[in-house]
Amino acid sequence: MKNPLRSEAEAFRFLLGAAVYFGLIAIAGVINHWAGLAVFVVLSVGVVWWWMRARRIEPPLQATPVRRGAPDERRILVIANRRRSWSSRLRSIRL
Amino acid sequence: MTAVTHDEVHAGPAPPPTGWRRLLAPGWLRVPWMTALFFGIGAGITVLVRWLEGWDPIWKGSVITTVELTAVPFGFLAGIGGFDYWMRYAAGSPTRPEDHSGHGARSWRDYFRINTDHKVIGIQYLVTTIFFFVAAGLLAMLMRAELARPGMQFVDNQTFNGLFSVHAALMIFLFVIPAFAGIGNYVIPLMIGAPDMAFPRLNALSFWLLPIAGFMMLGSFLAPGGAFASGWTGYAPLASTHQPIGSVFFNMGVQWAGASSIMTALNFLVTIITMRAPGMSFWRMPLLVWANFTTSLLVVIATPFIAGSQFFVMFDHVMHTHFFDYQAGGYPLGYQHIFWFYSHPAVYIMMLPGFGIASEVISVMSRKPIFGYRLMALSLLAILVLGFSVWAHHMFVAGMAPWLRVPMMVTSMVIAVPTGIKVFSWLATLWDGRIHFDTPMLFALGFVSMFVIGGLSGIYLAAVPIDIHTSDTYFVVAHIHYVLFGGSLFTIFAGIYFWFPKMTGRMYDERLGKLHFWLTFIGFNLTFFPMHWLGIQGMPRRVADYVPRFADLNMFISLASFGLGASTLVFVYNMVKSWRFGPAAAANPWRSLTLEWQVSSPPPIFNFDEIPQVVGNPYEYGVPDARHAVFNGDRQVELEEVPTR
Amino acid sequence: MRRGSVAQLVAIGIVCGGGAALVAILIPWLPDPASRQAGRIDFVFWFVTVICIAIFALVAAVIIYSVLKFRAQPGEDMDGPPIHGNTGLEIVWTAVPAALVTAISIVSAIVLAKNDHIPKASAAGDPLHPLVVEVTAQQFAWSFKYTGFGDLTSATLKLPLNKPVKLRITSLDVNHSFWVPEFGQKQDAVPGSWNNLVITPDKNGTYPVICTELCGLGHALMRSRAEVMPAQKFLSWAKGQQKKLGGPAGSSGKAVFTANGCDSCHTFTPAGANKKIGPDLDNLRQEAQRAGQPLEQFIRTSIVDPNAYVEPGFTKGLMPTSFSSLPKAQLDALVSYLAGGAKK
Amino acid sequence: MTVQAEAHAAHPPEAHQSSRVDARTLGMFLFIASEVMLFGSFFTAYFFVRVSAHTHWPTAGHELPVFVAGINTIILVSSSFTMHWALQAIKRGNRAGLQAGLTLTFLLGLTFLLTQIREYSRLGFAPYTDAFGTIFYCLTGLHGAHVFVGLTLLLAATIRSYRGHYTADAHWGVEIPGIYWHFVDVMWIVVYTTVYIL
Repeated sequence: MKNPLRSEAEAFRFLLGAAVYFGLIAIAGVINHWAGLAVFVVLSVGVVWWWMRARRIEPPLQATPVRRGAPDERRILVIANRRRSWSSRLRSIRL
Repeated sequence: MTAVTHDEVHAGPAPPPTGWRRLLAPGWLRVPWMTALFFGIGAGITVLVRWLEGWDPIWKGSVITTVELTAVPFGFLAGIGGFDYWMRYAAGSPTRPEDHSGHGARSWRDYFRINTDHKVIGIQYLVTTIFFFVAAGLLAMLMRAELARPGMQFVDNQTFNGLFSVHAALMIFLFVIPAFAGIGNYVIPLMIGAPDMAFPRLNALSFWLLPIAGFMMLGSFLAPGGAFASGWTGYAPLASTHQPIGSVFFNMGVQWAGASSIMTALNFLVTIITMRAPGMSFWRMPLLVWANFTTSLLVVIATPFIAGSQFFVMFDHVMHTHFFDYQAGGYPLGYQHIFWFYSHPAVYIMMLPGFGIASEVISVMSRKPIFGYRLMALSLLAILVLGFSVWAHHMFVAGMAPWLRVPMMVTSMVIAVPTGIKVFSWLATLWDGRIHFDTPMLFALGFVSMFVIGGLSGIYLAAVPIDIHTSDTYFVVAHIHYVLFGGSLFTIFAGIYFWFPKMTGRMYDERLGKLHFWLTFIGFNLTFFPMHWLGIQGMPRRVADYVPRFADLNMFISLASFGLGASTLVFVYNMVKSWRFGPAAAANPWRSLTLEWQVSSPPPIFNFDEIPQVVGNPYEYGVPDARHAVFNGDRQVELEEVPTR
Repeated sequence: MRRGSVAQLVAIGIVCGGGAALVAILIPWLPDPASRQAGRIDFVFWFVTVICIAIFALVAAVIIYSVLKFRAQPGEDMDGPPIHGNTGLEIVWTAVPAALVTAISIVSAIVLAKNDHIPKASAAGDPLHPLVVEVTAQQFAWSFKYTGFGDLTSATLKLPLNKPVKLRITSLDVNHSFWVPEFGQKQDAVPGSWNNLVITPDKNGTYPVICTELCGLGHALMRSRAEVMPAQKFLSWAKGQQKKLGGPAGSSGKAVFTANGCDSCHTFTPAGANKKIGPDLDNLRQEAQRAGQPLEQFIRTSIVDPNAYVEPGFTKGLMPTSFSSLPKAQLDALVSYLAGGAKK
Repeated sequence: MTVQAEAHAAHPPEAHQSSRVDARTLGMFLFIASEVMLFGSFFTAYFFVRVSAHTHWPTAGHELPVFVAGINTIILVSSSFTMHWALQAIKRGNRAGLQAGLTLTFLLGLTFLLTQIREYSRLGFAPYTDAFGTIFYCLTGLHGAHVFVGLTLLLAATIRSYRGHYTADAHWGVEIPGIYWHFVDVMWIVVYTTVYIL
């Protein structure tokens, strides 16, 4: 399974596919309603089957944090695993 | 032009305009004449087309009104500056990078302009929605005043129908849905470690559509013939052929509100997918982010259906088309199918963000990890998928194909399973915790208990035989208020109290908060619980008058509802007072692990001067030395090192 | 968890469940059922209620217990135990609700099928098995037509006791909904389609007919009556009514007036009608003068083509145009009745 | 606010890109998903009208210009080819190709729209004639409105291409309208097949 739409080129290919898909259904449907239905079912199953099997082979994304500021700069990070009482919290806030 | 990664050229910040040029700069000075200009353009085009086609009369009120309900808002948006950047971009001129210089709020005036800072927009959303919440609440008070005694006392039938229609439309489209969008707007980028939303200008624009939609709906009271009076559901053919022009105000108001929520949802989705901090995998996202993600998917997929349904009704009304006119080949029930295909998912659009808020608050305040985190996230997805398969349970008595009823009942019942998982998981999170009963926690617990009652009455309504008896009665009124008031509103309050210190940098008044909770909780139950009985006994909903045997209970409900309305005053007073005079809040008063609490209160303009690295799950309370995120490795300074006196 | 706390939890649960059960039993929630369908619906109601009380008791017990026992002391900064989940427990609370809602679904589906089913007649050719009534809703009146009795029309619904009745429901303008709380059955009236509803009344008496689908400004007042009577009495009522409607102008005019529900919107003293949704028919003479027409012609036009002249203060399109299809004899009778009763 | 943050106020820190898909492209595809659902609601109404008609379709008394619309379909689909060509050109740094491709696409789209309007005036029925007229005009009209929006986007891209914007490395301003334009074409294929042919 893959996301079939990521860029203009893929959207263009999707358009071509849609034209073929609906064109075949329309031609069959004009000839005979049941033929149209059959073509619709066969094509739909085919598309779903193809889509379920499709994969992209890509390298995984890099995940590196972006750092700004001087390398030895100190920052405040509040540690959340310890709790102080409500009143002492207020006192520390009011400075 | 050299090779660049952006294909636009930025000009420097615009010099402040002087003299008459201020009329040309985006802002409130440009609004009046731009609005007038667009009014003229709308009217001119309409008259021109009608004249060319030889339609009589050339000036037709209903058509002009419909066109102007589109044109005038565009004029307003153009005036205030919603499109400046894109117009310059489209013309190939250098663009002004207002998403940078326009960030942040340095004075109250910055809240009244196009502002691209997600934190400012979040507050704009919340204040606006609370305004409409109060307005819609006042309409409800009027309604209850009329219903206190049988017979007609204060308003006539048409006005009464307008009252409950506008009440519901405002509460749904202008309060619950955008209030969650507001909280999400403020919190989501912070939670996932992003400097802003993905599309800041789109974000600003989607906020400014809201007041337009709201004033359009309120303004329908001024339209000739009165406000739209076909309920917020606006069933055709009543709404399409038997309503005054005010009904078009509703049709268009829904379009504007819907466009706003689609744009916001799209923004949330793109932000959550593409802008998460390194290490923030989907399974490390806080549940509020999960909730907003699923909600946004629902909005993007479902909202166009209500847009469609309102277009159809409006065309039937103004252009005399035949979508719902059976005599010309239309299909009246089609409206309900299309409408509910949006409006049932809309129930989850109004609930899922609340689930997210409740998860955050309950976990932090119980000092325990969320019980069954993955199942909590998966149940959100299950509700999302199932939500699209249950719309016809609103139509068990509507005359749709009888064979559809049992399948729809089954899917509706099945939704109780993921919902039950969530409730039980919250209970298990509470269990053996160290529970702190601050106001957000009270509202979260109030939400769980009231939502359980609303969910259980939902089981009654999902069972077809009982639904046949109770649909369109006060039982439904009770149910929807237990779910939307006890569910959505309680979580909105929980969220507002919870993030109030983060948003304003000040602490709300805890005693007033608790008072607000208890008044709301008691008033709410006294108001809405008796309605279950009324409905089962035979009082239909949406009636201005009722049989005398229900008089006493209705009087009781009305009195209780006035008390409930008064409780809102405590809330508004607390908010206003604390925002101005409250004590300064700490960066992390709740000792939460999630990212928004790791920056100052209120956060700096671009949230993080360094994008954090996410290293763990967001709810590791009680796990020794657990971290959700670190800033540049392990150089944290502990709380005790903060200079205190 | 210690045994003592389990006992406390169970005790709280029993108290909560007991309280909820008392609320369910002591308050008379359901209207007295007057049809077989309502009896079955009541069964589903109680079935669901038992399950809901159990769930409510469980949830309430856990919440109350947690609030009482796990309250953090002021100033306490401990965290709770880091419990991330329990697969067994999670499976249980997925499976048990699934089983419960499946049970409710099955019970509901069976009751639904039974409620829609019309049993075979014991004797062939019984005109009352089933009795077919065509229900026509319009702003803001009900009209009931007995197709088996020469299209006899009535503004109130008369039903024979213990006979299955098949209502065929439609609307002339907007959506309405037919509901008799004591029958427990409800069905929307949708313009352009015929919706079916089966009712088997099993208790004599008079019950309110209510419109539950918002249908416009008169929605709250769109009420009628359903009267259940023994089959014999019903048959004699039907015969007598058929005779009246075909009778001489004076006597049948009143019958046509009430049978078509004119009294649900208009005031007309001779017929004891006192509603104010439409113009006051006691003042027909003045109204005819305002319209500049002779009295009888004015009345006839106003019935057949109500939008030709609209009395000031009333909305155009409010009165249904459907009365143009009244049989000529009935229309004549109605016109002369109204003209005769109008105040001088 | 820390001094540090104040210093960076003019520039937000670069957000971490946590997905392979570009945010703008993803946004456009999500918007298109929403648009597809809007069309879905109109097709639902179409379905209801067609099913409840219980008769031959189009209902008696309506003739649709299948042939002219077919030619129009070919015009619209070929405009997608020129669109694709324009983007391929700028990816190779060929500005003239970009300009020619965009201009052609715009003109083809405009031709489609004008032909459609011309057909409207010859049909012989109106939206208020009956339900068939209603659904026909609303579906094709909804599509026409999307063509109009697409043309507006294309116009902006075209103007910018003549004013010297876009390079082989930076061309998302062409790519996004291109995606939208392909969507408009796919939607027309669906509308044409269901409303005109089947």
